[in-house]
Amino acid sequence: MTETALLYMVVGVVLFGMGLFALVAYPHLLRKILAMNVMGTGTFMVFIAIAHNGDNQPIDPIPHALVITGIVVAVCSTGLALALASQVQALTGQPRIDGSEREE
Amino acid sequence: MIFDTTVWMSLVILLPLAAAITAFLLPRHALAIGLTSSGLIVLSVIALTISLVDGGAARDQMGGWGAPLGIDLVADGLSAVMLLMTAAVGLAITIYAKGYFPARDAHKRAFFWPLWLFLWGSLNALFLSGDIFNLFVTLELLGLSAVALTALVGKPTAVRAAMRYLLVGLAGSMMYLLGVAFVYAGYGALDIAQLRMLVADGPPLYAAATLMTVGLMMKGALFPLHFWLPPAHANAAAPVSALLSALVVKAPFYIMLRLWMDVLYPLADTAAPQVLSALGIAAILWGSIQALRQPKFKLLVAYSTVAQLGYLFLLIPALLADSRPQVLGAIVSFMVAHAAAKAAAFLSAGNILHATGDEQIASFTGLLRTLPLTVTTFALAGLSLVALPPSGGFIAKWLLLDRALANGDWWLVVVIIAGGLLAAGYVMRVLGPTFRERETKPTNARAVPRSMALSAFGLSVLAIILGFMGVYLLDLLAIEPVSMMVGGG
Amino acid sequence: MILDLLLAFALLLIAWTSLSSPDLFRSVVLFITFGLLVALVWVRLGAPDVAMAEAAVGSGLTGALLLSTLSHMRRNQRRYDASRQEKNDRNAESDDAEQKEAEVA
Amino acid sequence: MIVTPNRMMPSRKRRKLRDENYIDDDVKLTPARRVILAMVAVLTVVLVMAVFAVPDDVVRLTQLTEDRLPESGVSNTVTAVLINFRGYDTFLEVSVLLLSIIGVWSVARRARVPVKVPNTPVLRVFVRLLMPLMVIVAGYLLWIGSDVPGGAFQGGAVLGGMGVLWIAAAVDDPGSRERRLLRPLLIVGMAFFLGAGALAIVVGGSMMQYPEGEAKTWILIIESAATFSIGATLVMLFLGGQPGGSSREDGKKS
Repeated sequence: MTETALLYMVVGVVLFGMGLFALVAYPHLLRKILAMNVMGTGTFMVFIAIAHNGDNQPIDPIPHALVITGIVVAVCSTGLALALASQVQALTGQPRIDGSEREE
Repeated sequence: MIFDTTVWMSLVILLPLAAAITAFLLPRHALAIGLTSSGLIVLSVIALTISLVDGGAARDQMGGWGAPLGIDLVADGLSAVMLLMTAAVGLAITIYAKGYFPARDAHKRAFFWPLWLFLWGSLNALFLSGDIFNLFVTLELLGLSAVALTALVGKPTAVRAAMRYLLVGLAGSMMYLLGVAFVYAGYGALDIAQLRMLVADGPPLYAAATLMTVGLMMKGALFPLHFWLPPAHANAAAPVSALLSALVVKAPFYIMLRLWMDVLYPLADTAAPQVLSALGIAAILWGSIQALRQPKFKLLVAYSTVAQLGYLFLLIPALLADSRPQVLGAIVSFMVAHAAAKAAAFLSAGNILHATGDEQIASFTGLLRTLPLTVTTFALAGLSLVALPPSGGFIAKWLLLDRALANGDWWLVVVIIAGGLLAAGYVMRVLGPTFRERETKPTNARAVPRSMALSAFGLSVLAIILGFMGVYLLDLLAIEPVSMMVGGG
Repeated sequence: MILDLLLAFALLLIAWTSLSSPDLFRSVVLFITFGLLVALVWVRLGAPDVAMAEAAVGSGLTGALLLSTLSHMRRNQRRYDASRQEKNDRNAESDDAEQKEAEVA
Repeated sequence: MIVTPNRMMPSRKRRKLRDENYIDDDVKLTPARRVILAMVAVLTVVLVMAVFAVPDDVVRLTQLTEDRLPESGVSNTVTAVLINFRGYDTFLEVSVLLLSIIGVWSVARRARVPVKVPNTPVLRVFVRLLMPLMVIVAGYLLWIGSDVPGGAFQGGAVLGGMGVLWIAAAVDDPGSRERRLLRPLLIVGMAFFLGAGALAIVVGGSMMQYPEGEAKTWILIIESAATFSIGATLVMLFLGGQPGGSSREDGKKS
């Protein structure tokens, strides 16, 4: 591991932690969806840092391909999550789901 | 040879996905496409099983590259059992859905079929995948289709439950994916069979084990991360509840089994397997007690799922310690028995709801007279859930007890028996009133379409017949994965 | 290395501010900025393919999605609150009417 | 500069700001959240320690991909991995794209973004001029993707951006004819991928195995189809619902 790779792996892990915290702790759905994306970016950063063998060294392309796949999957999940979130808000008037379940 | 095992493996994945595309393209013909394709899928799963029995386990190299560069599909006894389980329950749900989504509700009918076929395809792809990153992609396919199906009812409670399900599921997938990153960082491979040779005890493996196990626990609803399951499973449409409870939650557990057996096994001596087993005990007790307290039928069945999932984890320490074939046989038998019984239970709940529009257990008085076939369906499913002989649940619990006794884990014996008694309690809570005569005039019940009544009944009969098929199941499971070409292990 | 450290610090700061800002519009704008910085990291780590995907899809499209949902939710919220208000008013009126009836009786 | 509401402001002004900027001030660190923070912090520290323990001598796949690159039909290693070595992953990923649209349409019957908005002549002309250019850029990105950074996803994203602009400027209101084309456009990427996968089996290989020497042609065909679908999918995700879908809300009648 080069120093650069280590640095970005640590940043990736910390971003993952931040996202996880916000996802669990904050109730607003939009914020939760943001948090999920930050978690994803952190994970991707760990992958890309693994592939880095030092400046001007040949890189391992496998993690790069995995991350591109991951980014597209994340956008799809975000799209569905946002559609659901606005539906939740339209139906219950609340942009959050932590309140008591109301029968309607 | 054009029809060898690998062709069937590909077909089992490609067929449902192709059908899903077609059903989306031609929404008016979605029903016909769904019915035809599910018949074909079931046939190809059977064909795959036969060719596995004849020719042994198989590996299929996607694109012809082979791991580590490419992705390999792996079919062995365990995958075959999972595929068969999915096919049996899937066929019943398909027939049930034909009656459940009436033609006048064009929106639901048009979207149920492509989503359900996507879900079926992703389950098949998941059970055949041999690559930990590919498993992530199949998990995402599975999760998104399951969430969309949950929300399909459109009621506020269902949409909220779907939202929560999606968020928990995505958090779980992200944890799993970071675990994959640690595995790749530490051992440089993604193929499970190759990782088996490469892994070593060390911090990257600990990190990966924590992340992947917790992530899959979230998706698989192991206590205390089960909180999203009851609202999602209870508020979805009946066929969706059935497939969520019977099949979808089994997928993350299956991945966990594979990972702990082949990748995380150096950690078998740590406390982790014991913790999983303890959480299993907690799940059984908590889920059963909650099921006893629910006023609504579908919530009761959903909490029963929380409890029954606990049984799967009880013997994880034994699975990793030794005597793997027997323990695996016990766990997988339980999984299959639960799938049939739980799907039948949810479908019978759907029938009652369809007929009377009321799922309060308190109002089930005299239901045996109005809906004899549906009540019988639930009774047979309940027989298997309580594990009375002769039923699939009985054989499965017998195997679990046998293994627990063989290892001298007396506390597991106590938990398994207590869990059975509690299950008897909540099953009788539902059945009891149905036998009583109603004092007032029976309410007008709508007729249940024949496809719904018979498919549910068929599943409950399967839940019983499984009690006589234990031997075949264990034989099938004995088809071991082919050894890898990578140097000695 | 100094540049890397600066970039890393900026990433963490922006991510945290974005996640915990009370103003959701600001959160989203910061998230888009975050995405662009991340694309810079991908270039720095020798992953131009990923950088392009990130800038276009990860940051760009996700940002557009978030912004459009944000404005939609804001509009919805106002509409919902208004109808709630109306309903409450009507309920209050009918309560009054019932009370009067009771008094008359 | 965005002003956030604070206690110093009069309440009416605070409410106004809340309405305009969509404030959610439920972000304080309550005791429960401190507990969550502590737990997540412990996990993060453990993971950081694991990062530092990653061994240096792990064999990566750098060399292997280099060695087999000539057989893949393209010369950009990342594209080779995406579309050939791990093409099966990409097939499933294109499936996720289609699935997300089916999911969004099943959840939201109506597009979140109204397709018609007031447009100005300047914007209209601008978009009309820009569109052909963006199509060319998308095609170019797709074409060069086999040798240098770029490819189907990047090209598709450009097409998607174009679509979003088109809708924002309301150059043309998509009529029913265009709507009929929408579903075929969305599925064509996955359908071609699936067809190629199946065809490879018929020809005698395993799934996704392109016949020797023809890999480049196959890849180009699949990628072109995928580019269109990706572009259409991204636009549909932006719309957040089925264009022209019925406006009836769910759950009102059964």
